Amino acid sequence: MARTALDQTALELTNIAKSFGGVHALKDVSFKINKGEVVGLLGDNGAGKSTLVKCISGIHSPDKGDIIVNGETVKISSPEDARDAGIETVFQDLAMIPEFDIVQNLFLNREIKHKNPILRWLGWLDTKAMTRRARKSLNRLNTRIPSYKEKIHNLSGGQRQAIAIARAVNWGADIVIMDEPTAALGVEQSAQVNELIKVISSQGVAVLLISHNMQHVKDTCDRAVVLYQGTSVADVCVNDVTKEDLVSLITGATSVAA
Amino acid sequence: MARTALDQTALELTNIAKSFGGVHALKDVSFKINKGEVVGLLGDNGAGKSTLVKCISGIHSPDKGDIIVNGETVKISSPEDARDAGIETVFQDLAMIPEFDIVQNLFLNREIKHKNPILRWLGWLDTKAMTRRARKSLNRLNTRIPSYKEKIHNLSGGQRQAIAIARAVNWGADIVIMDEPTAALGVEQSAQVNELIKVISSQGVAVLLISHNMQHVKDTCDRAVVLYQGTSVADVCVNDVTKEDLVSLITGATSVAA
Amino acid sequence: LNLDNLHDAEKSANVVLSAKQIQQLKAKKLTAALAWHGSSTWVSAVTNGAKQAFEELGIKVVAITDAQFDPAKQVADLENISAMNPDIILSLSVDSTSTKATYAQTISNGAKLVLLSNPIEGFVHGKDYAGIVTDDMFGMGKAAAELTSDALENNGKLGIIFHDANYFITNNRDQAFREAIQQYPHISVISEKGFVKEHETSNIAAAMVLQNPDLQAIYVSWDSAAEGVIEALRSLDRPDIKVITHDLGVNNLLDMATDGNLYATVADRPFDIGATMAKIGAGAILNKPAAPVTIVPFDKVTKHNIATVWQHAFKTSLPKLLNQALTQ
Amino acid sequence: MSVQSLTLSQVKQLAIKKEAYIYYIFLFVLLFFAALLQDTAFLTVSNFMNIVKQTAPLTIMAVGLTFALAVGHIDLSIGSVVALSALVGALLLQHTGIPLAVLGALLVGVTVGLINGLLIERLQVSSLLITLGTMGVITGIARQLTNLESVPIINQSFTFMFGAGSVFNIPVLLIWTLVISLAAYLVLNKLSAGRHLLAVGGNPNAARAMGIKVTRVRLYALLASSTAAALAGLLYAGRLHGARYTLGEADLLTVIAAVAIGGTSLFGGRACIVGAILGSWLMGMINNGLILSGFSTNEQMIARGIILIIAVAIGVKEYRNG
Amino acid sequence: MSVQSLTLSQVKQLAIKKEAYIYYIFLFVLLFFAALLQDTAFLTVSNFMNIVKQTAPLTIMAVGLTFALAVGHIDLSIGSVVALSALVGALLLQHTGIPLAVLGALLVGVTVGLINGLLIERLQVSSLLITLGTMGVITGIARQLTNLESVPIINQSFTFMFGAGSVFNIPVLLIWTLVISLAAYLVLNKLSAGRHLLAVGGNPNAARAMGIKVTRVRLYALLASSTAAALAGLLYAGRLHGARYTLGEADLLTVIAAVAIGGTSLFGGRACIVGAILGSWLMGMINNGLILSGFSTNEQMIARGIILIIAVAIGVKEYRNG
Ligand SMILES: Nc1ncnc2c1ncn2[C@@H]1O[C@H](COP(=O)(O)OP(=O)(O)OP(=O)(O)O)[C@@H](O)[C@H]1O
Ligand SMILES: Nc1ncnc2c1ncn2[C@@H]1O[C@H](COP(=O)(O)OP(=O)(O)OP(=O)(O)O)[C@@H](O)[C@H]1O
Ligand SMILES: [Mg+2]
Ligand SMILES: [Mg+2]
Repeated sequence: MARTALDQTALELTNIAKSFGGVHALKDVSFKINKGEVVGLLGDNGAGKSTLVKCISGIHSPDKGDIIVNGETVKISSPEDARDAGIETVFQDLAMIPEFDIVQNLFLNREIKHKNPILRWLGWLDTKAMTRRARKSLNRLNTRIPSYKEKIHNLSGGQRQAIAIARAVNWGADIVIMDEPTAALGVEQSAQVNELIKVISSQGVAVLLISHNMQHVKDTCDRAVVLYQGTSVADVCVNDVTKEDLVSLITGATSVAA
Repeated sequence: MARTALDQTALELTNIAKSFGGVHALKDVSFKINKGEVVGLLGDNGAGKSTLVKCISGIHSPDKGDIIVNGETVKISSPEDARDAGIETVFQDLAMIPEFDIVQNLFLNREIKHKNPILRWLGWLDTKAMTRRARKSLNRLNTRIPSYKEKIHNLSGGQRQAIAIARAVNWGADIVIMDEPTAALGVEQSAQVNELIKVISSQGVAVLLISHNMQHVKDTCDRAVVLYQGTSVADVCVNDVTKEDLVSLITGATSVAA
Repeated sequence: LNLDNLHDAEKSANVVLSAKQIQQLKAKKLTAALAWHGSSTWVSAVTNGAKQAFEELGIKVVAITDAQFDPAKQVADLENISAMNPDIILSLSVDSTSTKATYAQTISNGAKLVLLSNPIEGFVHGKDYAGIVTDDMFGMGKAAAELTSDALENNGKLGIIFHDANYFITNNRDQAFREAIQQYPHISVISEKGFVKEHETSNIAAAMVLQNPDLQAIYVSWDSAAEGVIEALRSLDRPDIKVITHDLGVNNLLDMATDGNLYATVADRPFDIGATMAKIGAGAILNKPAAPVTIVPFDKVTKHNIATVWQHAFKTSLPKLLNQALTQ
Repeated sequence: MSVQSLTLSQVKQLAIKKEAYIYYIFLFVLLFFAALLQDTAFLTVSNFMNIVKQTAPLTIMAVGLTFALAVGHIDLSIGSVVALSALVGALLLQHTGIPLAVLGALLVGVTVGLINGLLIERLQVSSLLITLGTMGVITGIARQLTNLESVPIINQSFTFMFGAGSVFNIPVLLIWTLVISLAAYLVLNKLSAGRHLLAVGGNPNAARAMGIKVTRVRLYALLASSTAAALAGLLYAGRLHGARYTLGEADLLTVIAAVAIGGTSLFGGRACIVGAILGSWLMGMINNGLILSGFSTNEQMIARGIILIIAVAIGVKEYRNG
Repeated sequence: MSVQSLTLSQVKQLAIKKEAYIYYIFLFVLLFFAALLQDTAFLTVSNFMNIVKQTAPLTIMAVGLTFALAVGHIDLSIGSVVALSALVGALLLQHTGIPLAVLGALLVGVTVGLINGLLIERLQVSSLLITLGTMGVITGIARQLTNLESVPIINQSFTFMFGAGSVFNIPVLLIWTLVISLAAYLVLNKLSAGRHLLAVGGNPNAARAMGIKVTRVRLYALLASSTAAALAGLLYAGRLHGARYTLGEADLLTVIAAVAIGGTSLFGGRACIVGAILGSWLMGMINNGLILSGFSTNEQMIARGIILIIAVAIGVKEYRNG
């Protein structure tokens, strides 16, 4: 499973810090992800994982530190910047518009425009094409969906999560970040997501995966980075450690130089 | 682990059905939980688990079927009714007021009133007592919380979930229902919740636990009920089956008479 | 005090101050405040008249308020004004019951009060207030009826759009019109509808005409309300229906000048009202008695005398567009 | 937590289905008056043309406001923009031709929209408070501009184009209504711009996370709202052959009611242009019907309130049964 | 999905810190006028008493409206309730004593609140539309009741108790303001009732899931809002020695602005009574200061708008720096 062979750094973080008022959510986080590599980001509740994800994807701007994408330091001060840098994210809160339907959410700000160049220029939507592509990309995840016209707020927790994942992997990004993507998913759907992660990473996409499930981490990730109270305390190859090792790193029982 | 010995039925459901417009979320669900028993409610995404939970806890009213608590058919048409019947619930969406702080959310509609009988009659709040008890009940869950005055919307996903669980188990209910309580929790916190479930069930509380994690189900539950597309298709003793058996029941690959 | 009979009222032309009195006043460095009921070009003209007269007397105007027809706002305005201790207050009371106590409070500080049109029940002339200046509301209503009769050549069907709110001046004018028009046996009022806000008159007129296509003339309470009526008549393509109203406004006068729907209007002289009030107030400082009621004359306005009447009313030259239209 | 979204969304779900209810309400009120006013002019083509023409400026304002509401903003300044734009247009007409006058008037709308938008978005403050402030400022300016004088318009082509004219027997006011409404409908329902507007109103954080320029989208929405109001000002000026500082003053609540009854959410994320149009016609029809029915002013007020309440209630009944 | 709640909540977070900003705004406007009006009566105790007395009815309305807004409702009918309650009180005073007259007037508020609440909660429809409807109905009734006549009040004890009186040199209007505000403050901040109000406004579904009777809580909030308006009507009647159908008519927007600038959310879930009081005093102070500074009406309007905008902007600046 050592797909680190490509060995070109897709994303590198150096000394990221971020506070909210008195809460120091991130103190000092550094690690890198190579192309085609799947890195697990582990840590206790409140360790700062989601905050880090938000810093990389432009929701928050870090107080300190650099984000380096494909060898260049980039300033990611908005989600557009992140997207321009080739980063797509599945947020823990899913970032959905509750009263939009499935297709509308899948193609939010990535709408397919009409083929006619004038209409296209106006931003005329090609609803049919979007419905077609939505079907295709959701089928990959094996999700049971009542209807593509169903509004998001009528869906079950797992159905929503599947849609958020489909949205992120759909856009040929170089880097895909997933914040607890399988938390609400059923067994089969989880397996499907793991499969999907393998497929996209084999295409050279770098994946940052947050999970509390050690089994999933062992199954999917090449390396694991552990956050402890806002600091990256370990960066290990998952094959070199046991589940129990990971857990003790997460809980701060042991520590490895990052 | 056969704590079914008490053998007094705490909660019984018969032929519950519920539709939303054209979507038949629940078609025919029947099972029972004895006092002190932990029953896992399993099922694929969209199988109807959360809908069932909402029917029992008074959010939805079922289109058909009976809910029998302690041998008596009760009409649960509102969350107050559920509470009066001794049912507390951890909802999948946690049911928090985002701009309330932790203590305020913990004691929502279960406020501790002032000791002075006149002030008490007016509904005067005893904030100090509430803060004290909040500390105690959250400590049981081993959660790292920045401050008890922090607003819910500033907390991480796992921190929120811990609070929702603490709230439900705090009130000496006869029946506690948990909809994916550990989905967002860290390893240690999950273990703590499992421990807590054991403690309350040993005190005779009936627990209905929804989870997609077969390991957790095996570890915590006495029996498992499987929903498949809105119907209860299996009711098994978890010691009699393997994880793989459960998965194939969930995905509809095999079926057992309920 | 009864305003219903204005026959013995003093004429505004007779309110004059002698050169000596003017000198005395100038020496006193007095201040005045104007507490109006609302704003409109009419109120502006009254203000201008008062300001000019005060200026000639060396009296400084320290505050002008607009109650927006709200008695509570007027009470607050008067309270705020009395914090400045003006010597003279000119005011039109929105509601005599509500404002009475505050006026009483204000004059107890020594200010002289001159009222416009609306009397305060229970106030004693010479003690509580120096005088009331008013236009001849009843005369104006009657004049409007005469003009209506002219417009219809004493025979025809009339609609009335009246001000359906409790407001002294318009209520009296409308009532006087109603009573006067009954004296014309061949003019029948076939529809009568009220309005509360000016912008409603367009809908009302349109409905009235659609319901009574044989209508020949419409009386409406005042100029800006008439704008909506004329707009509706234009929109329904009914140039034959004549409109009669009160007061002067450029838009409608232009319509009249270009032979539109507006047949005639009745104009009072707001500038003179203001000037007269100022003089009565100033006189009161010198203990010069004034008549309980002073009236300011009005003019019937038709196409040929627009220019002269404008000058009477506002003491300004005719607006350019209107002048153009008239001299074409 | 999805309770929050479910909360809003369950409420909205109810409401979304209600989008359709404006049709029923409209029909109900129509039938009500048709029955009540059998032998009057109510049920005539000319009366309906009359209603449509009278409500044209209201309809345009309603369509514009729909954009502001769609992104979750309220725009209280629209009434004052009507007055200022009409006055500016009328004043310019005295010196220049129609194109410049129209441009000047619309520029009033654009400027106010920009000011509103920049203040609200830069300062991140309540649109209600800011537009209440600009409403005061603009009203003051409109009153000061001509010192409460009306400004007449004698340019016949202008009054034709924006008021009394007809093309092939279709009143220009109807044409204006339809053209603007159609454009708004397409933007909201067929273009990506509309998607983004509704996304920003529905869940601004999710929209931002997906890379939508939330601030810019909100700014455009406020621009649309006040530019539409400026156009409404021109229509008023064209109809009245002149402008006055009181124009638009009384329209604000009517417009808000029209838009809300048409199914647009006052909290953002849901918008219905057809509803806004029918809503404003409904208001016009109620006014007209009540005047024709010969009620006194007081009775009209009471009846208007009751009809509004019953209409809203019926809309919901319809939903519950369906 | 917590994006939704984060959305709302991040916005609200910003806003909650802003609760404090009304103090700064108030201070800023105070200093501004104190500097501008150095040699006038502005900075005198009697002038401030004046402002407090003038705004007493507004303050009471603002406090009441805060309850409605806290649960996420708007109540447009408060202005009309003021008029009707004042008229009913004044009419009853002609036949009976003060207790019955006061009771009758307050009953107007209770009845309207009940009607609003039952319609909104039973039909599950927009409070904006329903209260717009009831506003029309009540205004119509108030106009009809005395056929537009004012009703004078000659009962001295009444005008003492609700208007001009003082106890130990403290004006009764100030006492009324403080008593009602204190009660409201305690309910919202110290009693479980207040928690439930804010919970319902913050996330009605979560509140319902926790067994709070959401419908009932919302009904009480609307009751509070219109009963407070009825009391405001009595204070107007006491101050003005009589009642008139136009009372309260112009107050609605001012009250909404006062409450909003005081830090209460218009979307529910956040309420600040002290802010509502300071907000309404602020409005009174701006009016007073502008009149004392001798501006014309038009200039006053412009200045009022600009002050409002600057005040809102300053409040936010304060937050950003802090
Ligand atoms: N907007 C905010 N304001 C204040 N504190 C915040 C904010 N966002 C996060 N925090 C705090 O920062 C810390 C890290 O939060 P974060 O959401 O990154 O944790 P996490 O590692 O994702 O945890 P989980 O596994 O529970 O999702 C927590 O203590 C949280 O309370
Ligand atoms: N309010 C609603 N309106 C319409 N459809 C709904 C509604 N609530 C749930 N559904 C539908 O009912 C089905 C069951 O949903 P439910 O939330 O009960 O699933 P679940 O078993 O909890 O799934 P998960 O494991 O993903 O949470 C889904 O297909 C969902 O789309
Ligand atoms: Mg997280
Ligand atoms: Mg679920």
